[in-house]
Amino acid sequence: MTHLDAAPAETAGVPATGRRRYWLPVLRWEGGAVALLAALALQTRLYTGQERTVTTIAMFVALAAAWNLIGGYAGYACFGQVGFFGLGGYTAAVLMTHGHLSFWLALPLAAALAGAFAALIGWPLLRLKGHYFAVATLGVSEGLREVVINAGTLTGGGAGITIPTAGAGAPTAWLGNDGFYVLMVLIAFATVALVAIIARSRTGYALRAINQDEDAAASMGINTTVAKTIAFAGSAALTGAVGAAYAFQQVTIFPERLFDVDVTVLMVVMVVLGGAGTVLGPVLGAVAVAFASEWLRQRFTDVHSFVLGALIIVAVVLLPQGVTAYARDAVRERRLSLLENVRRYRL
Amino acid sequence: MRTRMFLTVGVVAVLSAAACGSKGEAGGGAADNGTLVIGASLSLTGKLAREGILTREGYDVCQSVVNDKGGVPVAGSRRQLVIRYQDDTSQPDTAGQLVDQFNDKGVKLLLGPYGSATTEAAAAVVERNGQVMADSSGADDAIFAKGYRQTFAVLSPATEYAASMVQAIVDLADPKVRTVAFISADDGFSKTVTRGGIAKAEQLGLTVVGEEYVPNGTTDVSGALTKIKPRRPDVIIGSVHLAEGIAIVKQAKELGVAPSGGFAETVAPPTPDFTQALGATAEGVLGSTQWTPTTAGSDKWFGFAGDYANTFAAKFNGRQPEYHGAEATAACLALVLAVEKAGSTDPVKVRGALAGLDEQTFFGPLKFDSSGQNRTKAMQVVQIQGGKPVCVWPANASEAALRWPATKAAA
Amino acid sequence: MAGDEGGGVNQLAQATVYGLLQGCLFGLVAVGFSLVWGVLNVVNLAHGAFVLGGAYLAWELHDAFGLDPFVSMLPAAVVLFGLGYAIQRWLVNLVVNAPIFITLLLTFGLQLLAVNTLILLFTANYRSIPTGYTGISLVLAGDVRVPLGRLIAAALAIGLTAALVYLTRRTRTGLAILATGMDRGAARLMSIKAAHVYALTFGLAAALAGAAGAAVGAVGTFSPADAGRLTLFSFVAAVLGGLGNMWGALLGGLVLGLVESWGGQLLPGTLVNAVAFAALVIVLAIRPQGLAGRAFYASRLEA
Amino acid sequence: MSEAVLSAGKLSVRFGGLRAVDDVDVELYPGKLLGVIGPNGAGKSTLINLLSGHLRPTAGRVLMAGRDVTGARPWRITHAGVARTFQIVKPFRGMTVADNVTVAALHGPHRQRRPHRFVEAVLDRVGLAGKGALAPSELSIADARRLELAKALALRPQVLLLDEVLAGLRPAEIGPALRLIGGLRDEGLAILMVEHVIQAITAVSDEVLVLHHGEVLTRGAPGTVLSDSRVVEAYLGSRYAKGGNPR
Repeated sequence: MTHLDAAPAETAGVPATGRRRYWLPVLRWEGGAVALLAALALQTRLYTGQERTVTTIAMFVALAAAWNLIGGYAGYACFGQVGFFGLGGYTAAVLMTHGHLSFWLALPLAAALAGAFAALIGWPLLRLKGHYFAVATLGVSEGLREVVINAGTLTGGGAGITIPTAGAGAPTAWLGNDGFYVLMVLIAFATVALVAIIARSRTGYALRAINQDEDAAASMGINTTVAKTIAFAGSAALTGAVGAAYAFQQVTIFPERLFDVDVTVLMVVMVVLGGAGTVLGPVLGAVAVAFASEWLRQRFTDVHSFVLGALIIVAVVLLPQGVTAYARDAVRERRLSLLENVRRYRL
Repeated sequence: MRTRMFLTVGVVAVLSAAACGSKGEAGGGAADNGTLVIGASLSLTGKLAREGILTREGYDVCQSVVNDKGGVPVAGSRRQLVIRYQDDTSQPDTAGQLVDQFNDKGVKLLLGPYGSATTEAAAAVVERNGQVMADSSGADDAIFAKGYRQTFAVLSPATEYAASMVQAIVDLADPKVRTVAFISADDGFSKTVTRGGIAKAEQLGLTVVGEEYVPNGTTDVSGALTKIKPRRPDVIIGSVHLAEGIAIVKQAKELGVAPSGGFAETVAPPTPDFTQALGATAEGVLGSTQWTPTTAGSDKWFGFAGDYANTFAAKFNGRQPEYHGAEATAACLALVLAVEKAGSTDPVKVRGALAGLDEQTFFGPLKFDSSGQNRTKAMQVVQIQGGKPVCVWPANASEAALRWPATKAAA
Repeated sequence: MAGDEGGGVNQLAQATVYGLLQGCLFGLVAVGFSLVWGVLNVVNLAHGAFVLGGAYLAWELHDAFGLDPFVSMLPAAVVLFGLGYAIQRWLVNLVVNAPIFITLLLTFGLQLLAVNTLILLFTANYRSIPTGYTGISLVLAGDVRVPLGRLIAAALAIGLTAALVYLTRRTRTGLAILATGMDRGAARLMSIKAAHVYALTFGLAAALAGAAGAAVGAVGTFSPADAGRLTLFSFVAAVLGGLGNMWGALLGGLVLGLVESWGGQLLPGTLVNAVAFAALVIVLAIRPQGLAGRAFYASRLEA
Repeated sequence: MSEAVLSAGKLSVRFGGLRAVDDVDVELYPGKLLGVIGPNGAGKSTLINLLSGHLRPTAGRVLMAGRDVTGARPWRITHAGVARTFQIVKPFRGMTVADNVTVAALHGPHRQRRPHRFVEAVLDRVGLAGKGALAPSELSIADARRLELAKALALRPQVLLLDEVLAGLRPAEIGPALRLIGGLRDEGLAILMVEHVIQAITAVSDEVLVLHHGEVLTRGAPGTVLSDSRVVEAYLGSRYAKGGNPR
């Protein structure tokens, strides 16, 4: 009996189902609204080049948040996420160029197609686990790139496709750097908010349960197939929407970039370093990593990739659980030592 | 509650820091302190790093030669040339972003990145910002079909790359060549090159017996070669980059694919890597190039092409320049000449001067048509002879006679 | 017309021969990757960079001492073994128990470091080691060529794989590696020192990568930019063959080589990669344990 | 006797050549507890996996409340009213204790609109009151078993399959646990309880089924079964078979 009573003194006073969600760093809607306003207000203070940099950061916030849904919450390491980015981008580009569709129609269609495609391939692939799922999705995204390269009449192949953005042939006039700034910031916030809503919903509980133990999750009455497919398709659709916006911003897009595996890797780096399976983690991760790589590129023109590699290694070793979780534990258990952190996963 | 506030404040603070961080730098770039600042976004890392670094060497030569000779004359004063480099990591979107960043800092005159995709992305942004860009390596005609007015390419267009070799072979080869086969990489530039080459071949009465495409950057072209082998072309023309170019020659030997005339490849043979990697197998292969040390023409900064080669070699431990370096220097030279002619660094005036430029240089003639391409300059054709590329075409630049059949030249 | 038909058959025969030879090379590149994945459950994204390390070492040895690249396989393997051992012992072991993203990220960071180090040391130029027998081919019936260099490489690939299988099945160290791969806890009870065995495994895989690199340098072209492509090949071959199964990796390489080679004959050349990826995804969806029968560590498949 | 809520007939499963469960019949009745015992490797956990849908039987049928659920996916069987625990506890580690139970409350057959109250009540019932905000890793072994039980109860099942819920408990902790399980049975739950500790299970069982090498060795009232010499032999080997009852 004594054992039962020996709950840590620190937590003894917490009510049974108290509102403290120890797994979820808190971000209330007010906070989000303030941040959104700040981001929009920031625009007035930026030069064009800086504006584009922040636009890119917003894009990565959205991408990281979207990946977090399947990778962070459901725990399925999708290494082909850039395939949905490319699929969304090319769908929008093809619809606007050949179908003369307005961007505002092409964007949701691109998202829907990416989501539907993910649901389709998810049916066989979501039965795979761990590295196998990672490799299979990687294969899908590489295959998609090859298809785009070979479907030259539709996609322009390796020469890229240029969306008409000016004159009579343009279905929607180019939004300008200011326009794309606002668009990307809004998409980023919408993505983070959507993922936050899903995370707190019934499906969110299902995904976190699946992440920890799929057998036990199924015993809780969770239809794991449906839950995983929702996460995969949702994540893909959000990523596809970002891809569509990116394609329009770039005007001319090339398969190499739209299906660049480095973009997936960046998403993973951002989510993992920020904190997988948390709302705020991917946001912090994306901002930090995007800033770091931008800064490194400007300061260390020749060796920035080298330095980035070293930083990733150091970060992974010292903060394997992500910044958010580290901060949470540091506050909760008053443990700040990074060395203790290293001990967590070592042999 | 406190955590929430902390996080919110954190986000705002980070974003504000973004705003203020580089604010101080903005606008200071092109100040009238006796310098002429030119921006260059280049592929210093990523898959185009090799060519990007070669391009930077050409820009560096231009900067040091111009400054050694006192700098750029601008309306009575002399300005030191300062080239600011940024790495676009071989990504088109980054290249575009960097052009915008240069614009923030008041840098209106730019040198082009390496490669057609990055150049295309940069050109679109240059156009929006009213900057002026001298393009050193983006040869794809697609870039210039968009009606851009602010981008000028010093080099011959992509359609000429293979076409020049077809012309040279028809002009010089004896016995005459009747059939050709093309092996092309599948990127936009290479496909444009192939299209130009096929059009030229058909115009000159040759039969095209094969047209195979391989993935960009592959080191295995055995499939294409095996398909072409039974059609027995007299010449195999590769519209390729270095990796595929080496693979074609190497694997053709392995597979016993021996065209009666020989091999001709764009881009790859003039680079030292080509002969280094292939050894004796490289002997006799034709290549097309934008420039050789025998190119006709001279200018007051660099002299003749041979002088340029010496200057370059002196700066880089005796290493001879490739055409990448020369075309980069030529792009820089075009800007220098235009600034001098305009008597101003104002982008509108420099643009006007570039459009009207008509100069002989170590790189050949610099004269742009209305789309911004340099069509007055001819491509040159080289052949690997004795382990070195020597110019064999056109006549006014050739150093040696074409050895034909080229496959026999190896023996 | 009859000649044409014969040409078609010869063409296919040539594609088969070349595909098999190429496949052996893929297999050699992949076998170390498969070993690390199977035993340590680590997907080593830096594997391609290790292969290139071997290629550059062989290039330097040829340049300085005129050493044949196939001979250089040995010194390349030794150097890479030391490097691999050190990396696993003092770096990867720190996070080896973490979720898979973590180890993936770590090896991705390693890959960035390694590739950029190669660029700094050797420049981004394309290289190939010129050997006397490059271009010499045995000629079979119907003018089907068997390139000598690739034949040697294929023979060595089979030999090295056999040696590796012998090592893991018949020697104490090898059995310790297999045991650790199957059940770390149990291995510890048998007083196998996991940290050391892990490092040995990673070192062994790096050594194989180094040897494969020397062979790649002897028959093909390489530059630092190829690291990603080589890793991807290893991925595909390892999965096709079945995780941690060493003969399987070779088999996976052969399948990949044949698929690419035949695909190149029957389809437009640019679709070759698409076919390879389609094969990968289909095999994963239908037979995730690989083509070579039961995966060695099947339990990892479905937890 | 009332009708069986869950009945399985001639259940068999093979792994390669091994018959892990061979021709086993199980019937569970509301308010009754069936104890399943047997030595290691007898097929006890496999039997639970077959009933819960985590394994697909090679032969035989499972009927739940008259509906055929043979080979159905685990979540379907859960929705048919069957809940289970795992021998090796499987808490959702990234979540609090309360959230662990909330998963069941949200996804079980009786979806809770206001899970907070409900979860609190369930935690209270199993003796985890006040520990809702803890992480599963902070729980003692006994509490971890309680959490496992709470997750199953939050599904409000008709049938409860318990896989060695007493394992790892200290003698002092076993008594309260058995009282809790007995209470659940008395409320009308049909329970199947796999246990290694014989003396514990006889106290609460209405019927005992002994598995050996995947087959039913014997079944019946606890007292009769335990005096069966074959049972003793299976557990202790033939030497002890004549020595009388195990304690």
